[in-house]
Amino acid sequence: MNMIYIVFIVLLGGALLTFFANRISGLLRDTFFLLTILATTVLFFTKIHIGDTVSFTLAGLNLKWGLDAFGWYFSLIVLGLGTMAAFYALSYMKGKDRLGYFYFSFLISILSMLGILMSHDLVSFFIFWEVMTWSSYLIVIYSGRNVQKNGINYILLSALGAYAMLTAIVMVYANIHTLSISEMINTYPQFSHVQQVWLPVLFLMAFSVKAAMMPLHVWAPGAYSDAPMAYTSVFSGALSKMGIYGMVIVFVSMISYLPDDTLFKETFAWLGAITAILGTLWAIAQDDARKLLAYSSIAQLGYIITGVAVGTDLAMLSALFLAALHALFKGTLFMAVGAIERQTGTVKFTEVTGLIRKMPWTFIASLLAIIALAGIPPLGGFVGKWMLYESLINSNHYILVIAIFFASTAAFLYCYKFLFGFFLGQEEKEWENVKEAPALMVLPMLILAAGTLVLGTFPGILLKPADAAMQTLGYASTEGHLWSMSILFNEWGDQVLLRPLVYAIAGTFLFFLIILTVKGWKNTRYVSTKDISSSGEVPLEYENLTFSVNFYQPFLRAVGPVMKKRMIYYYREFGSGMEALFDYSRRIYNGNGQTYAIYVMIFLVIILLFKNSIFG
Amino acid sequence: MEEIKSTIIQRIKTHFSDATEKEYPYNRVDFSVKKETIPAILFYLKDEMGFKHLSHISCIDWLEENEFEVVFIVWSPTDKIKVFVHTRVDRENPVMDNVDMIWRQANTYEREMREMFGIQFTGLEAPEEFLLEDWEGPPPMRRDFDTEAYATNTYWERPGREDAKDIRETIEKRSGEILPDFAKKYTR
Amino acid sequence: MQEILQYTWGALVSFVVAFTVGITYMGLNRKITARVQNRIGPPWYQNFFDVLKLGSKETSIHHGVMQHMGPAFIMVTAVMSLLIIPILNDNRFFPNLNFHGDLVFLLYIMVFGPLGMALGAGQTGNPNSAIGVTRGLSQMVGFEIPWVMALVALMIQYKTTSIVDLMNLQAETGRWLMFTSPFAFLAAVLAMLGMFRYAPFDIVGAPQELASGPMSENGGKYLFVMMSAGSVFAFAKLTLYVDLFMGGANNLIILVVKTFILYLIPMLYGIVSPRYRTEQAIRYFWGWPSLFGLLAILQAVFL
Amino acid sequence: MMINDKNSQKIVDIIQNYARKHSLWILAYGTGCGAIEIPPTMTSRYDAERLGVRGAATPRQADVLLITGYLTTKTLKRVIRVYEQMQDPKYVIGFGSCTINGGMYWDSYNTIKALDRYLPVDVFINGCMPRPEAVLAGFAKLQELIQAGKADGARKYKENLEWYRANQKKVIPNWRMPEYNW
Repeated sequence: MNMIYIVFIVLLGGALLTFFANRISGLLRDTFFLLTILATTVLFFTKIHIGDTVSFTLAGLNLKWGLDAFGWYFSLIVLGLGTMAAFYALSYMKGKDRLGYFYFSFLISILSMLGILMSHDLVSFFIFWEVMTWSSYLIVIYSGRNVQKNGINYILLSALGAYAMLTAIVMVYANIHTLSISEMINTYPQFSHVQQVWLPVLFLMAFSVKAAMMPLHVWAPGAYSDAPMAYTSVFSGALSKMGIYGMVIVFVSMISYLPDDTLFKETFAWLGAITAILGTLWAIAQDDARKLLAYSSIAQLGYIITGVAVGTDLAMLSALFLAALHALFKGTLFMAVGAIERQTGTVKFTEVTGLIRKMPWTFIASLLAIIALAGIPPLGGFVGKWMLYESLINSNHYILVIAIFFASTAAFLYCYKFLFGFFLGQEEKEWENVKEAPALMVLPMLILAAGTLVLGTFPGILLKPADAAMQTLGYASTEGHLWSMSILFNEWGDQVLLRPLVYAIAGTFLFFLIILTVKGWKNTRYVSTKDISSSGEVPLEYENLTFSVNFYQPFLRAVGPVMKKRMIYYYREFGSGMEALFDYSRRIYNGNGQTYAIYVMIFLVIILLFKNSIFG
Repeated sequence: MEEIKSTIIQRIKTHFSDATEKEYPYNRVDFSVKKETIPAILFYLKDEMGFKHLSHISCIDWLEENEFEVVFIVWSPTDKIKVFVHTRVDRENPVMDNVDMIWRQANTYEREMREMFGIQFTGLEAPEEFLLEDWEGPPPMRRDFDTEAYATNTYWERPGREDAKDIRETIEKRSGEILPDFAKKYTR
Repeated sequence: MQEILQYTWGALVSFVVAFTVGITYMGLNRKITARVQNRIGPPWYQNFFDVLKLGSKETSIHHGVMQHMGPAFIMVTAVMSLLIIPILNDNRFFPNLNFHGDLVFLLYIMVFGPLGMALGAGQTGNPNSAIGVTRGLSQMVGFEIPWVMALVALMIQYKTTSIVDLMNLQAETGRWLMFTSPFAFLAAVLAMLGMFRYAPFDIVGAPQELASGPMSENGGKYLFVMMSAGSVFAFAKLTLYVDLFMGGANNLIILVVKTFILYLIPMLYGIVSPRYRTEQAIRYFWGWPSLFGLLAILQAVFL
Repeated sequence: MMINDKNSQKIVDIIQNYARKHSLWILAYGTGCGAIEIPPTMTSRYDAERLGVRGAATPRQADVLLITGYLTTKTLKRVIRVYEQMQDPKYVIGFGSCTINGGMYWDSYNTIKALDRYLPVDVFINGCMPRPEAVLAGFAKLQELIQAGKADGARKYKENLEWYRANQKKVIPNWRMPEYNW
């Protein structure tokens, strides 16, 4: 039996076993869950090799599954983050009810993502896509909060994307009578021009919903913040990357063949940049950490979409690099929020402060992740951002550079808000007894955060598979002229050595830290955060002096005009407009038999008048 | 002006039988009432006669008569007339009605009087501590509170202080100016 | 090993130079401000006393690890900027790490320190510190726009993202970029006003309203390191401007003269200015300076 | 060269004291009427910045605490707090007769009469209030003391903390402050 089957059977069987083991005992359920995900990961990375394929016929349809380097790169994200999130979930979900349901959906969504990455035909792609939507929807509504609002938003937009994809698939089948993806790509240049335009548009619609691109992003903040954080890290880190996965394929193998492809690419690059800017601005305005990270995810995916849409080899490389990195740091951050939620019971910046001494490991993980997110050297985020800027300047997208730069500079604001809101500030009596999260929650965070640290110094670790993935897509190998281990190339210059820079930063930092520590060691004291210079006043224990309400009010006032209306407002306006329209058209049923007779008459007259052109 | 003043006196006297008036030149009218009448007369002045503004609440310690005198000063912006309402409170049991529901700012004056004279206002909702922090002695503005003795006991004084003599004699000697008798009466 | 020693030597020497010149500039700033206000003012070497005094403070307090590390963060930024920005035209005396494509790196390393210091300021628990930090970060988003626009204009006009290339280009043609790309220079200089945080953009650490904002809980050795880093960083920024727009410098004297002329701009602008609120400052930077930046890009694309 | 050698320590002390005396960052605690004498001292008429005197925003950064007039017990509590938040070496200048012997408030029920019972004062400036010239003279005197190494109020405070605390607690009954454990 082929190993691909075995992986899927293990996942499916494990999911079912977990679901049913829930009725027997919690320990058994947890064991099955962990064993399933571990076995899948081990089997996948040891037994399945790039190039393996398997095909079978089901109900007259030829289905083909297989793994290529491109899919392998994304499955690295899915399984890496999935395993970490699984460990985290064991501890995070402890004590909650309906765990069989949660673990089952978790495993099924991992299965569906792997399925998408391994599908070589449109039918299984579509089926796995739908399974992914439904399994994630089940988790979004798991908590039971705001199901009406967020769950419906999510499923409606996903359905919209699914219909678009289904239309595209039918269109392909009507043309070439096969459902193979490679066939579709090969014959794409022979399609008529209208189809050539509509096909990518429909596909991109489906993918943009999952990647939360600007006009279709409205589901994301609610859905990300409502799902349990153990899953949201996968949701935002890996599941949204499926949209990117599809987009890359569409852009590389379809849109490049269009005669007017630049228009497409420019539009999507700008949509990505606008997504980044608006996502960032909305993230700055949030007081809820989950919402902040959700908007931040939208913004980060905006960069990636821009990179994909620009489509030069460096841009694509940076997009792939950022996609993996986003999984690392956003996974960490959502996990950190989950840890704080579990330990304190709230995720509002206005409520929790001063956790740094209570939850030091969570703080370290969040700090590393935030530095990576902000793109500050020497962590991995900088490498991705640097490649993105270089590629944008090389491909003459000047205004785009400034837009992206604005978004990533403004991102510092919410980065600081996240760290300050939870970990810094006054240490309040209310949170005096907060303890560090259990080791099972802290370790995955630290491992993922260490990943960003390693990638900053040795980006080649990730660039190698990314390069292989790009070669699958038809790019020339970037190894010769763009990168080799931890040496980035600039097309206009010669080589950049990142390692000396990283060592210089670390060395200088350590040097001055030692000076600061050693100098006057005996006469340096730690004082509590109540011992501050507040005009000679001693703050009382219950007096909360932390500044956390209206944190960026001056900035938001300056950018106010952009943020007057939210996108969901236009959807609602559109919805109520449509309602009014249908309400109006309902009036043709006025209950009068005479009127209906006239309708029949008019219908017959029309048929008689135009019968030649209709039936002719 | 005079007509308005006489109308005011007329109306107050018809409504409050215990009010005794005293007329001053210009735009000032004084009334003396019992302390139980205070909320009623202030309500009447504010709501019926247009005395919208509470200028001040003041307190005088009549030690010899064993009474506190509390004075409310209200002002009518339309008539440009101010009315002083006097009342007497027993010094041994200084309790009177709280009026901060009529004017919010009365709260501040009442807190000050409570702290400085020890007058209790029934139903006054405010923290006990106002201007004096950690004060443990008697209310310091009462006339039977000996400030000098208190200061000498509590605060260490540097020896050799010489300027605590009668400064007015020195002035008299230096400038030749002759001080009136009433000024000398208050010197140490 | 040879290389590391060379870089360390370069960093050390350039650090000493930058420290001396930077501190002197701060002192001159106080002197000139005093003269403008019809005072005699402190001597030009006053800030050496201040730094020395802060360094010889016997005690210091901190509120936790992040505040303890905060000054080290800002020092890293200062030293790394010095390491990347070429001090003189030929790198012989101050060998440093500059590389092709370093402008983007520089943009990001320049916020590394302030962000680290902001974390330190946040941990003090002083509300003034946090308010100052939010204002500083907001203002930074403001002035980065014209600054990046100017840099992008240079990058696309001369097809390079390297400072050394731009310096070589000016050396070859003999024409300074401030004359060949005047709009970029204007935008960059206006952005510099915000970068130096003198009036009218000094609301970040306003002593009267915010009690010096992010620094309000730092004293003794922490303030000592911060003040030194601040002056080194100021010199590094000025050198960057000289390198980019004024053709670099062949020896130290020319460098000092050029940087001082540049330094006069934010200083004199600051002396005669009142103070902007944060949103006014942001709107200021997104007004004329950004327009100049846009003009610079148009010039770079079409001319 | 040994650093803890006595002679080299002396040289270091001289250099440090020279720097300290030329860089006095003041924290003007504006009590009483003396606060109004600070602006003319700092601005162009008298220009104290010539001597290196400069305003500091918070006690953490300041060297000199100016007590500009009478101190009520309520204010004294804050002043003690501010003084304890300053970093060594630190100096106190008392302005006017109120800080020396109570001045015109000598018989007030809530004003202290001798500041040096509660905080170590390095320099008193007399007058009611002292004019800016006198303030400058006070600064000059403080500089002399610093150069001679005699302005050691902080050390005195540390050594006699119990005595100072007893005095402070006598006038501030409700003592609720962090420990001073230097």
